[in-house]
Amino acid sequence: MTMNAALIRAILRIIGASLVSLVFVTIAVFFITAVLPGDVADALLGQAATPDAVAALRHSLNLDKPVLVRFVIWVNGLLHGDFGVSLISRRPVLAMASERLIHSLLLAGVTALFAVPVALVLGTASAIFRNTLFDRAVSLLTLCVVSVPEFLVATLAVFIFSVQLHLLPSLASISDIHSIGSFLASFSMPVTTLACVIVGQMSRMTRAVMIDALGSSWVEMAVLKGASPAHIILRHVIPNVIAPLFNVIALSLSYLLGGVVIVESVFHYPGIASLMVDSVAARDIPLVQICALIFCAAYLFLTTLADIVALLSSQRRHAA
Amino acid sequence: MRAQSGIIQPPSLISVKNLRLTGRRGRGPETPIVENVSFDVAEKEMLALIGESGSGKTSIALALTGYARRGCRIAGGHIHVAGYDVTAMPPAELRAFRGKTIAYIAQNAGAAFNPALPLMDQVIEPALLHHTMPRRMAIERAISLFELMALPSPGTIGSRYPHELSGGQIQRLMAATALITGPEVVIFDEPTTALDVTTQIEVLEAFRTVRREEGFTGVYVTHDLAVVAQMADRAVVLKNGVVQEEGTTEQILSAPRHSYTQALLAANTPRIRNNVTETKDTGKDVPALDVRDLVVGYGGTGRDGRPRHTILSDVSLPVLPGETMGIIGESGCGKSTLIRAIAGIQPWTNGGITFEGEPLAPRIEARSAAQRRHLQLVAQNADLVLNPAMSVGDTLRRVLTFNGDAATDVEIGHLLDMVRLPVALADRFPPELSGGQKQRVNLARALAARPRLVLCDEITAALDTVVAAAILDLMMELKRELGIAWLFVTHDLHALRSVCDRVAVLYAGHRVEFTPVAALETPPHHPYTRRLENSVPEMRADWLSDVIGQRDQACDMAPAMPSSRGNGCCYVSRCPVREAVCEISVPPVRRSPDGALISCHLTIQDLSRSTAPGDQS
Amino acid sequence: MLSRRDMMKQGALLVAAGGAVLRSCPVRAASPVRGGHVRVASTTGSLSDTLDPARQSMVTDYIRGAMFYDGLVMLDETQVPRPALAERIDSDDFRTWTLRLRSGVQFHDGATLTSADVVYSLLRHLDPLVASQVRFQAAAMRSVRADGPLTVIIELYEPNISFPSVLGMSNFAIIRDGTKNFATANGTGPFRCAAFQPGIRSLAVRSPDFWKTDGAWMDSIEVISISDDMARHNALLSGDVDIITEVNPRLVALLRRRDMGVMESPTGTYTDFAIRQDIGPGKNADFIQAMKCLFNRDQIADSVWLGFCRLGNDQPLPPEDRYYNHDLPQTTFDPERAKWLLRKSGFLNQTLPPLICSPAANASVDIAVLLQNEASRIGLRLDVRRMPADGYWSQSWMHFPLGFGNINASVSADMTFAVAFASAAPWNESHWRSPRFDQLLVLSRREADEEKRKAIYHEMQTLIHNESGLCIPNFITSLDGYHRRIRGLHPYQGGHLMGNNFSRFIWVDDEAASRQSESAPA
Amino acid sequence: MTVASLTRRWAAIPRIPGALILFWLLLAVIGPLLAPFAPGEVVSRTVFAPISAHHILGTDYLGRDVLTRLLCGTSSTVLLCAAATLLACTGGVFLGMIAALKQGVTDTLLSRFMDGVISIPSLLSALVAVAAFGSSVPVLVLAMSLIYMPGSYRTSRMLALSVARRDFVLAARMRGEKAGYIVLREILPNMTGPVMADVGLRFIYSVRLLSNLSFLGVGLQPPMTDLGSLTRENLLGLVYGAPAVIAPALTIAVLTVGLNLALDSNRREPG
Repeated sequence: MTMNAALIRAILRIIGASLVSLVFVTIAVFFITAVLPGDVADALLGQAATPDAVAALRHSLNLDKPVLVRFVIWVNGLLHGDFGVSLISRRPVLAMASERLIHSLLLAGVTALFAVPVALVLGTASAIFRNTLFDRAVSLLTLCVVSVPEFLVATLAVFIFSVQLHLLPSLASISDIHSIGSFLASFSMPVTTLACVIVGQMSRMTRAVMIDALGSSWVEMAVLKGASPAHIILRHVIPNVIAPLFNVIALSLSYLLGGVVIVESVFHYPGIASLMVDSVAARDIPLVQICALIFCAAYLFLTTLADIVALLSSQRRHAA
Repeated sequence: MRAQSGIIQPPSLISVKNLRLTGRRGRGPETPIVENVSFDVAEKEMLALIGESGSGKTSIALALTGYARRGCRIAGGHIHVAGYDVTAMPPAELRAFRGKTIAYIAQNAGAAFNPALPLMDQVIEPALLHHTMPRRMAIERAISLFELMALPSPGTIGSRYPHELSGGQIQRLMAATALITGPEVVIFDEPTTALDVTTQIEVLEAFRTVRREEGFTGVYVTHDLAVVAQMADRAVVLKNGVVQEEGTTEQILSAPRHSYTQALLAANTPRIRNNVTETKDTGKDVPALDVRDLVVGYGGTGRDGRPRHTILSDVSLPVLPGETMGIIGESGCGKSTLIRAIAGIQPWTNGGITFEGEPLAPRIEARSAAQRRHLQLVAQNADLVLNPAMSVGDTLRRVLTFNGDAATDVEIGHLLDMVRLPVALADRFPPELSGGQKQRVNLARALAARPRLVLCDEITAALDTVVAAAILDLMMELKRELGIAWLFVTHDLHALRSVCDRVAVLYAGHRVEFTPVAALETPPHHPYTRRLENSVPEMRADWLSDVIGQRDQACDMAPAMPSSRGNGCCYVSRCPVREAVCEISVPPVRRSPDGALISCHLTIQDLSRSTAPGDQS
Repeated sequence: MLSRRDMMKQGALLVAAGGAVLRSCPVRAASPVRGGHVRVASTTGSLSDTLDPARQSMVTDYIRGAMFYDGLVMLDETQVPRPALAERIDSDDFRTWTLRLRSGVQFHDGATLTSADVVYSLLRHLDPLVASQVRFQAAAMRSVRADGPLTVIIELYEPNISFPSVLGMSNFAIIRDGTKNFATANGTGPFRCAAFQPGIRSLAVRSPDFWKTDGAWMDSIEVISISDDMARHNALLSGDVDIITEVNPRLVALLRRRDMGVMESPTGTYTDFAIRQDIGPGKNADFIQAMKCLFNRDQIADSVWLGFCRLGNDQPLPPEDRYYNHDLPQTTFDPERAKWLLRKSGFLNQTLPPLICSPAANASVDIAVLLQNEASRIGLRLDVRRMPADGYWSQSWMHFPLGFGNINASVSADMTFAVAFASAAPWNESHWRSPRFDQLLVLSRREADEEKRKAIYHEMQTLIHNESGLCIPNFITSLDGYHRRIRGLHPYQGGHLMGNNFSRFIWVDDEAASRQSESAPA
Repeated sequence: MTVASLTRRWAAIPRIPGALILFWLLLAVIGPLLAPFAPGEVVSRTVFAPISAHHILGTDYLGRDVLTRLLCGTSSTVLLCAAATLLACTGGVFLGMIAALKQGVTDTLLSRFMDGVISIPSLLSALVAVAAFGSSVPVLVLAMSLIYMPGSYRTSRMLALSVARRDFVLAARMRGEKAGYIVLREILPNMTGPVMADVGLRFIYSVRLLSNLSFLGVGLQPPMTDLGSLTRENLLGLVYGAPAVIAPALTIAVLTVGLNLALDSNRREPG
């Protein structure tokens, strides 16, 4: 009873801490965007940005108010669940961002479904056969894949599979997807490219975690019980390394949302990362803010989740 | 007995011929761990593999299952177990063999159980892996094994997790795991080394019971000759991977032929190192350290100003200058907490500590430089205490410079000399040292601060008997040379006896007895002290049976829990001589003629009497 | 890999061949075929994409606008205005213009085009909140009023004989009276908007009510934008799109090798180097001359454009323009003269302001680096400062003493001069002030005689060439890539893809494509 | 400090990583001096030229000498990324150790702050840093190190926490050692292995970030360049198999992979 209460308190503390971070980020993002040179009036008018035109537009968009006043207005809106409307399209930014977020989540989800098992298997295999030729080869390969810029990987992949072999479509436009087959075809290259970026780190960290676990006496004990390697990994090791692995996966997933601008642009995939880049370029501040907030919230959500998983699994293992 | 004749040798179930095991570190050269070891074990026989760390005994035990640890391999020889040629089996066959034909009980069961899975799943796992019986039957058999080994609440204990059980319980669960498939061979790898003596008895008895019931062939790996005496029929003595001597247990223990065996025996024999200086706590001397009514707890303080959960209850402990004070008790009794409180890394709620007349602040940061310097802690595990990235010389040098002393190479040489280490060691790093060497460096580091009182927390617990004996010798030499006082915490009564002037016995956070070491030899004593005494294994084969015979089984089952608030004697649940009053009121402190202070409701006379039957040695 | 010379030779041959095909094919495909779907990938696309004609400033927007909207006039391949929604445009004094609208034209929502729509469409550019790209041009109109349902009278402040060209700017496209919401497009154009997702895609389907019976052959056109160069080309090569804009000169050889069409459209678009004449070293005429001499125009043509450009002569009219002054001596690369001028003016050893450039101004970073390198050879140290693309036009362009700009092909010579060179011009990059030039501009606008106006324009070019701080090393040839099944494309001076109006002219000839794939090597 | 301990310290520096790092640093410093041409000079009328005697690695998209560009790009990549990585990791490791040692409020505040920073997309932070302070090499290095500091902080805090729990740190605290000594002499030396691996990975990321920054127009000013930008600006050469794109990509791979393998080999677990 008391232990459960303590556990709930600890979880609440973790959640509270990440909420503090979120508040900090919210404030920071607002002022960061305020520091950006130029505003949406400049961006809208482009080469036609004569001073009087800019001033008139700026006034009509409330951009000529002092930063602090705008901040108060913005926070007030947030507190009422109003994230504002895009200065360019006049559509509510929440709707615009959530549209793209769904696409991003889809891509991230599919990538995770593919990359996480691959990374876990590679990392685990490297840990089991550590310091062998296999381990070294995996290490070399994953490092290479991480270090080659992803635009090169993506472009090369498109050139080979779409242009030369005509096997896969060169674009991953959501609108073209009508069947499982076209879904797989459209997604295979972006997903592979993204997987290249995250598998390296995930498998390296998995390897480290696994080596720790495999060196434990309970694994030796399982061997001496006559358990097969597969049984040992699945039944004994995985439940124990779930917390650190989850942490690794959480960090990679948060990258999959925000760090995929290049893949989105090469494959013409309408994700939220490119929306953010667009909105920065257009100085559509409400949109920038909600994108940044989504990234921050996603990151904090994932790491908080990882922290809670770690807490729960350590609770089970070492009573308070 | 059987093997000694050598003429009508019964068919051996285990046969090891010219076994050679090798290992390598990293990419280093392959070095032999075990050379040319041969032995046989007859059916239903229990063979002891005796040796200290590095003797290769565990490697041999593992090799019997066809397993070699990472970096090691079976490089030569033959192993036949129950008709299987272990060295020639492919992996799949080995898997079918392990856990079914041969089972293994590891030294540290706490670590050998998967922390993330409930225990029952792990206990019956071999049965399910080898399909020897369906799950339901396996659970039934497990429960009956639990009952056989006298585990508390056998029906439900399986649903708990490893961390929820005590060391003794979990070791018995490990035995149940090994026996679940009814294997022909069971290997015991130092199964009781990590346990308190009082617990060890229960576990050893449990092992004997199951062996009687199940009738397996066994290999018992240990360094403890007294345990060998209880458990094994025959013994093989190993040193550095080579067999030194082989014979029946009786012969090995009573008439060892090999000099190494003799040395081992000598180290196992209790010996007084301390020429006890008759110190009398007259109350006139200023004690070097004076702990008064110390209360340590957690969970916030209640209305009475005491913590909700106490670890230490009103413990008082005066240490005179130059004396060696011993603290003994089983794990969880609060002895380490006491040391940590004195060292300034464990805050307390009530009571106080003075050091050389000056009060000690609870937090180390608040203490004066002189106090920090003159009060030194030597912790149990030298592996953890020495910075692996700092050379021995630098470690010592830092202490010297920090205290403003000359940190010359000569001074460092002197310190190393003091702990009987060669000066050349100054350039080495801790991972390159042996356990004994590390503990000596650890001591030297404490000495470098020129302390007046050294707190020693189980400093010999992790060491081999011979090495531990040498460390104790060193302690006493230093005591004579430097005149410093020691506070020596241990669970080893032998060690305690051999070095201490006075002894405090802790039980569940209470000081139940405080006595000059000389008084330990004769009654009266607190029932718990007596129990501790009786639990120290002796090198006669029938010792275990005797002790168990005297035990009041009902009292043994209650675990030693940290005392919660409330009245009554802390020991009441396990006390064989308890009376009604023990339940309801705090026992008074009685003074024996020998000067022992005993917290017990029984009178000195009663205590002296009740001691008689158990005290046979 | 491929020398520029080879590329050009090959390109020229293929263009000839392609042209031959186009001309010889009429036997089979003389009459365009109706139906089919094409996908077009343009370069820029972001959430700033808009269906509001007033705000259009990016190629993707122009392409879309041209599908959904009509202008009052439409510019042909040589930028001559031709009737569109306005059947007739008349003026006696070039100040008051009477527009006779085509009757029976329907908007996509079913409403009929009236003069009120035109008045609304034109006057809204003057409202700063509309954020119109052509507010400067619109400001020339004193009044716009309806005279009956199909007549509109536009009165200008000053006479301007080139005014009809202004109405040909796609920003002046006609929308329905009172339109404020541009979530979708309601125009009179050949296609109606079936889907519009800013930054992602738009889908146009043929409007059954289109007023013109020939043209607009396609059933539907999807427009996406792929800003990544390689990805856009790959999409064409893999067949995922049929047409792409802005083929990178370096990939022309690849496209042609793989039997894709590359259409070369000579345009008046240029990337320029502007030396401000009101501050910094540009106050010194010798310095300006020296910098003009430092441009190795041939090298820039070769290295940056791979020959897909025409030589610039520091005045804004391209050689193919009918008013181009051929008598103007060509500024040539002359480092010795530059050095001499710089030494004379004392700038050789001075720390000069940095060259401001940006990916926003096409190829300006590359040109800046080449200029920097030539300068270093004569001992002149120039720093290059590359600015971020976003915000460049408002924050950097024209703000620094030395900077790069990029001006798109204009609808007329008059517009070019008025927008970028007159003293009050909004895009007067070098902050050049010439009373004579301003005077000539006014004169030219009243001059009905074509020959006399040509003479005036020649003098204006001479003035710019000699006095302005603007260096125009090259005019850029627009390159568009297309699959061979696409027919009906030919170059316009207005820019790529037939001045963005390709959607009205192209048709699909799948037979041609299959013929080619049969004959093409595997 | 004795001669013996000095030589021991010298011997303790791992050979392979040491040599490798020295090699790249040397190349970074003298590489540009070895370049046959000026980095901005157009040397050939052929773009994306293949390997030839005149241009060992061919020419780039403008007809410039790839070898020259590569030497310059390697130089700035190595120096800038090394500086940024070192700064990020020094700051991150140091703060991580402080947080682990002090715990309590210090730890909470630092961790919350770092979590906040790490969750702001790096692109945005970089744009703002450059917008606010202008694009210069010091600003770039600072911005990059700020972006990677939280990650390093997170890793090293975890490592330091496990080291700080060990008894020798307790011993030092009991002796009364100052936080600085404990952090530098007791904790740091016991986490060098994992920290080095972390440094290696972060170096890879910083190489990538630098090229992304250049792409956004806030990176190095021309004619300076970095390996990532070289790869990107010559990407079109890929279809012609031009060394202009292959050479810088390979250099990145060799540089980062080699460094990481070397740093890894340093901490191969025994047995």
